[in-house]
Amino acid sequence: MSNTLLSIRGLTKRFGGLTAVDAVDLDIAQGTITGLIGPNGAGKTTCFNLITGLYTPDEGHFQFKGHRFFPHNPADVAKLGIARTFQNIRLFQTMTVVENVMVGFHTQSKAGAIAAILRLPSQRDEERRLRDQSLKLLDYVGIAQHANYLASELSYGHQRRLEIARALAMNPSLLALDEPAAGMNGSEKLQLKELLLRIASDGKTLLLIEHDVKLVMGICSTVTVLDYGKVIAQGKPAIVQKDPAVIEAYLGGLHHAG
Amino acid sequence: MLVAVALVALPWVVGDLGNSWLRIVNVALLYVMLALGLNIVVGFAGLLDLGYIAFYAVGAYLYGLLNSPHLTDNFEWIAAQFPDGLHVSLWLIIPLGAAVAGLFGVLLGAPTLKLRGDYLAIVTLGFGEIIRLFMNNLNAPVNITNGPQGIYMIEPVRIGTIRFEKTVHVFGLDIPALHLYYYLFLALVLIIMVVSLRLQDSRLGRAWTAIRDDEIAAKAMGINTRNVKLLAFALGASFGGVSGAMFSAFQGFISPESFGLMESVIVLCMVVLGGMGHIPGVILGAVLLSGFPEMLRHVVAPLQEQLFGEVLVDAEIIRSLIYGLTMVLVMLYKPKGLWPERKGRNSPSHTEATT
Amino acid sequence: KDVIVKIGHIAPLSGPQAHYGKDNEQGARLAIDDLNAMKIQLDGGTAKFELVAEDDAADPKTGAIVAQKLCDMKVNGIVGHLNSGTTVPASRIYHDCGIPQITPSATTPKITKQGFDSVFRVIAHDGVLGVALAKFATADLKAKKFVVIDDRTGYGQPLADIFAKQVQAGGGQVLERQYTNDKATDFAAILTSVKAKNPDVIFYGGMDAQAGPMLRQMKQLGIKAKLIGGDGICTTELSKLGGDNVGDNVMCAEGGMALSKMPGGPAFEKRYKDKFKSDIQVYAPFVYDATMTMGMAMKEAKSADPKKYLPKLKAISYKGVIGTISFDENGDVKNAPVTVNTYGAKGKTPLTIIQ
Amino acid sequence: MLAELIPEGQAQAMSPILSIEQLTVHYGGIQAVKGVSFDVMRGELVCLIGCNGAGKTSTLKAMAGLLPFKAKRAVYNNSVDLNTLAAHQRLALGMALVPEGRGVFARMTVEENLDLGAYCRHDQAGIQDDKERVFTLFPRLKERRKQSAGTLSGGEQQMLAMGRAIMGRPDLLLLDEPSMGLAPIMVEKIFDVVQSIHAQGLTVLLVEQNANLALQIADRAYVLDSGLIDFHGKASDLILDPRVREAYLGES
Amino acid sequence: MDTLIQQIINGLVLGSIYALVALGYTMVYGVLGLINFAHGEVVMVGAMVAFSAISAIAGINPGLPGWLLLSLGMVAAIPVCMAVSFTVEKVAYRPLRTAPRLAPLISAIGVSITLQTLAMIIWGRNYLIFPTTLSQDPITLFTFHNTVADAPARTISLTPVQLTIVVLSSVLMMGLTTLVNRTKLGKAMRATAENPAIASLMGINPNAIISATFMIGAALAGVAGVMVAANYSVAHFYMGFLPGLKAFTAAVLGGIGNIYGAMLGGLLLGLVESLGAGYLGQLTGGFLGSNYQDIFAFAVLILVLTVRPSGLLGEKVSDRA
Ligand SMILES: Nc1ncnc2c1ncn2[C@@H]1O[C@H](COP(=O)(O)OP(=O)(O)OP(=O)(O)O)[C@@H](O)[C@H]1O
Ligand SMILES: Nc1ncnc2c1ncn2[C@@H]1O[C@H](COP(=O)(O)OP(=O)(O)OP(=O)(O)O)[C@@H](O)[C@H]1O
Ligand SMILES: CC(C)C[C@H](N)C(=O)O
Ligand SMILES: [Mg+2]
Ligand SMILES: [Mg+2]
Repeated sequence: MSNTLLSIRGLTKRFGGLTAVDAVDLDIAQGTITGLIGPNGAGKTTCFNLITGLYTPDEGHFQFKGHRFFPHNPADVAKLGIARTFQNIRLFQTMTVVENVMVGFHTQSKAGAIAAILRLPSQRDEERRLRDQSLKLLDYVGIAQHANYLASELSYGHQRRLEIARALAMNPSLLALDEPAAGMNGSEKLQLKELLLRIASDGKTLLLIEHDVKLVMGICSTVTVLDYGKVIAQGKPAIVQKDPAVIEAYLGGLHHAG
Repeated sequence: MLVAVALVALPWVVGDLGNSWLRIVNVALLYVMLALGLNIVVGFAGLLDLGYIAFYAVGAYLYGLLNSPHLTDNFEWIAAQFPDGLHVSLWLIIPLGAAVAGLFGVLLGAPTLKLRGDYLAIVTLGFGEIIRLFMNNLNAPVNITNGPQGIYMIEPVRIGTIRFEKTVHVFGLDIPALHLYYYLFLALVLIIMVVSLRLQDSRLGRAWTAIRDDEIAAKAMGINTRNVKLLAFALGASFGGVSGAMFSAFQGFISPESFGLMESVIVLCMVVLGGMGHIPGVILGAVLLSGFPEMLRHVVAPLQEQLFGEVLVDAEIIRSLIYGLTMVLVMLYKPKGLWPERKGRNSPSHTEATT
Repeated sequence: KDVIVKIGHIAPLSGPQAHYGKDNEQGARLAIDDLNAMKIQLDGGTAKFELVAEDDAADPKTGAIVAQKLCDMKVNGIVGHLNSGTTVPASRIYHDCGIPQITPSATTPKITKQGFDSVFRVIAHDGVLGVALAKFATADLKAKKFVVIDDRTGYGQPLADIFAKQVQAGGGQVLERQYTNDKATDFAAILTSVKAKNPDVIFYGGMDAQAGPMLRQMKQLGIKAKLIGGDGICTTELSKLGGDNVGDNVMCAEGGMALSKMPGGPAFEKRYKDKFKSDIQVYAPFVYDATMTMGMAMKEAKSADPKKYLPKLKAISYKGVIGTISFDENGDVKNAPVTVNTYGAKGKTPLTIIQ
Repeated sequence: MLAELIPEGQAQAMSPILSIEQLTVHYGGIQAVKGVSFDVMRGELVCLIGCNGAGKTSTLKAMAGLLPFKAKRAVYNNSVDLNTLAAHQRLALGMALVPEGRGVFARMTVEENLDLGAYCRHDQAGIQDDKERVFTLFPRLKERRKQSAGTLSGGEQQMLAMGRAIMGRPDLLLLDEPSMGLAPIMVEKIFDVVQSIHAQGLTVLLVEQNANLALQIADRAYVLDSGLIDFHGKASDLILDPRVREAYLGES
Repeated sequence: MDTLIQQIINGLVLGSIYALVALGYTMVYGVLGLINFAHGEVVMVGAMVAFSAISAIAGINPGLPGWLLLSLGMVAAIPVCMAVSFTVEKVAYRPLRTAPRLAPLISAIGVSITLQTLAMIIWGRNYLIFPTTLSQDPITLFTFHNTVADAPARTISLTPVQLTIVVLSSVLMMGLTTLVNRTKLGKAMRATAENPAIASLMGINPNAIISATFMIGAALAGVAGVMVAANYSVAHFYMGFLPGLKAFTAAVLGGIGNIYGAMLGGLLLGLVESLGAGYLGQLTGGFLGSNYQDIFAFAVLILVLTVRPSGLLGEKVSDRA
């Protein structure tokens, strides 16, 4: 496929005796929303950690925008254009909301120590620009009114939104979200869904881990299902949803019915 | 503006009370430089450094060696090169002190990058001790540091033709050297303060805070944590180096005992007690902790004499006791320091908005 | 009419060396009592001596601040500081404000070689002591094989170096140098390695607080060598600190006459004990003499004005507890006798006197 | 008024196990809960729903003793004043909290975590039985019994947290968003478990974002908004209430 | 050969003391994440109290055997140490549970200065001569035959005090491991270590557990203090500083928070110091002497930590993201 943004082959990670991720192949097409689902402990978050360089893969090949790469180091991966959020929210707690987003712009900006010390005009312009853009992003995710709160003062759901804004600040080609809807109620999920669709329509490619089947099936163009580290199904949501193996391992009766 | 006038006038006011006060102020300014430097490492980047005084030592020895007869006395080839002795200009020594100490900062920082929290503390502590021990022992086989005896007859600061010695005639004024040191130190403190403030409120400063709050998330933001941490070590160390060089000149004598572990600990206390990461707080902490015991010195014994007609309990005991208890009490009542930063809902701007 | 004469005394009264400091201070207090009892007439009245006792915590920087404070107070003379490290920077300050200073216990040779005519010392410096001890060891003891240990302080290291150098010049052999520090109590490791060398004599450059435990551990390891050292270990305390291994196997030198040999010696010891309910640590007699010497110079000058009594001080000859005190052109005590002591049933006893 | 809300069958057990009036919780100067009143009857399953930041977690934490609070009245089991009770004294009195974000002991094994759940108990045999019960409820935990809890996946940790609470044999279980981060099959499972332990007589106060599911199994529900109770009623009524449907179930 | 063995013995004696003190650091660190800077001072308090107690008892009843005196000294010292530690925790650390990480550290430094000063007031500034209770005469374990005439006897020896140190600390360490691993208290300690709030949900009283931890650590430190004083025969208000620093180093070397780590780290540090002092000269051909002993020890520490960033036995904190 020519419009494949990220392609992964044979991704494997072992923890002691446990193979958390087992020869996973995954292709993410440019401009789509790809879902990664599976029962708890299937290895989804581990996949994220592998792609973003937090864990070192035991095996696996990666291609991003047509180039081979190996995710050694999270910072390099970030520079490459892959941003993520964390399942257990990891915000910069002592920074304000807007500052959190400004950190997200780290790779987008360049002022160094000297420029900062001398307050060069270029640095001041950059700062102003970053702040403006950050506020815009906060507005985009709907928490602009809390811009000057500390990140730790936000409620759970707002913290999730902030994480998304911070990741968006990195202007990533691929945005990987680990359970963004966790802890949100139905109507909040609807708002999130709109947000995600908007992000996608603004040209970002999304990789989404989410347990809310309605949400996943509603917005993803392809879905990969993991179980015990292995891919058990892959394809269009409508088809995956009917896969007996997926129902058995993941969906259970309730969602099957609804 | 008022502050500026006050700062300029200070030595003349204080000097009238006695030069010891001015000396205390000068020493306090040296500590402010140190504390601001450590604040970058501990306060901004959250790296607990218990060996910070090593950079102070490096700066001090650099100045001491380059401005005293020690090297020419011990190394003939140096004496041959510099028949009039070594006299390195202030304009050279300050950047040099900053640079060399900064280099040491990077050397020290490099192996600690992988370490977290308190492991970092002990490794830096170890490095600090190693530096001190080297200075204490490098008098043989070649006498580089003169070992425990330290370096004598270090020349005072010289700017152009002005030597900071006794009383100096400048602009038709008789200015005591202590006053000149005050202005020099004050200028350096102001520079360091401005540099700190600007760094804090910059891309780099945010990267430091990000690392302090959550290193993994910081990495995921594309921050090269290794470089950014090393930069913190280097910048923090360079302030320490400048302070050390000034100490050396001011004191005229340095020996390894001035650079022990407790000194690192005290500077850390200044940073935390004042309000870690908050520059005005850190300055307050440094001024208080360095000035406080000296203030007690002027107060405890006379007060006892006034109250009881005699000194009942040795002044120095009361002094240590108060010093120790103060640290505990300040932390108990102000766990974030005396003057912490206020951000978020509790920030001044927010409280203003609500009232 | 009373004329107040202020004598500054500075020593570490807090921190690990506080016990030496307090000992010194008490020595000075005795002298002040005696001077007051003498009702010296000067400056048109009866001198009332007052001791301004300060703590420098053995820290050079604090030492300088305290020195400045005493300058501001315009004290009439200084007895101190205790440590070489604090004495050096402080001496510059006293010199600048024209206050004569006598150190009772700072023994680094350099102190009196800074070219300050107001600095004096009543104790033999390390050069004198080290040389005398080396002579004694090679000539009197006929020892051949030496191990030299020092505590890496500004006191122990130069003393040990001078001793080692002199011993080698005298045909002795230094088998090994070993090192410890001034807070250590465990010497098993270095002594085990010393034991393997089987020396005749172990020289220790350091203080009694280390030499005592060291002696006990020598016995535990079955080391039969003699231990010799300088004034730092030459104390009555040593026999207690070192337990039953302190006997004629220990020899130590102190500048001046042995206390017990001096007319006023035993009486001084008794008075000290009675007044302060504690044993003399090390330098109290020296401090006593330093203070008395200063008082005598004032008496001769009939003035406590430094400018007036300084010449008298330079030319003084005063019979003190430790011997007759007069100063050479550097300010060092003139042909100070060195007494080598050993320990017997009655504690410290003089063995020989080296002129 | 309460009586009519409570299902017939439980009317006889109509003594409140938890009774709260005018609860307020502060974080520094910020008031997160602004005067909330509610009751939980013995044997009931009461559900607390509300938006992000409504104060649900703060309320539960206050109940469990993890946050200081003020209340006109805060009584547990008719007689125990919650104001005077330290957090660690509550489990022994039968009150257990499964906190938001699970709070498992990451450096301990699964089994040790379960043992700690039974810290207050002394009946070895009973503890062993309950452990088996937990393992039957969550076979995944049995598989991972020697693994340290920190390396469990999110869902596995949730199971562990629930299991650990069950080990304390509480009378009142406070559950803070137990379905968060769980796979659908797991959510189903957890709700089954909640329902079944409730059926066995355990009183449950459930905080849930998944209002749909929660209201299906709850007897009554309170709707919290910005630190205040908006309204409350029988779960079966609320699930049909248009206000709830729009605001919390995501239907417009 | 004799020298090597003797150096190893020296190292073990020193290491046993470090280990005892390091345990207190590690346990407190384990539950609170706090470097209890004042822990060294507890060692000093132990020595000082034993000094007073033994002097007093020996004054009243001079005939008592040494081992009994020493035991009585410990009986007096341990409760005082525990009380001091308990009070310090309650007053100076507990209110700072939720404070920023460094606040309790600064408070601890303040406590350390305060305790030293108090000791200086109570026991004076001078070195105190600790009464000889157990014999310090060496027991010769082994004599080597001399190859050279008139050379001194080549022996390996150990004094009863040293033997007691090694035996006592081994016993205490075994007791402690059992306590932490086998008892409910131990499990509660580990739970509190991880998350006091959650632990309280289990019915564990975190404050009680933390107090208990401090007191156990203090008891060990007290024993160490008494034994240090008995071994070196001196006590001084400043004597806690060095063992405190060394023990902290040892705790980190072994992996702070891990009690086996503290024991291993303590013993290892003792050995490194002893062998460093003894052999650094030989190893470097006389270039570096025992003055580089501490540099050597710190270098070993740094090296270990570069290879194993969480110390020898410290668990790798897994960064789950
Ligand atoms: N650092 C680690 N060490 C050991 N085991 C680990 C580690 N990280 C993850 N695991 C194990 O790998 C498996 C996969 O975990 P992972 O977090 O990827 O699951 P997940 O699919 O994200 O689940 P969930 O939906 O519950 O978040 C789990 O069984 C987990 O226990
Ligand atoms: N530690 C804290 N410091 C300051 N404010 C806090 C803190 N924790 C929560 N808050 C604030 O208290 C309010 C209530 O938060 P709480 O966590 O109780 O909400 P919640 O109903 O549980 O929300 P969610 O569904 O997102 O978990 C929010 O406005 C939140 O920002
Ligand atoms: C107390 C002693 C260590 C002082 C020493 N004689 C010195 O010159 O410093
Ligand atoms: Mg996951
Ligand atoms: Mg919540």
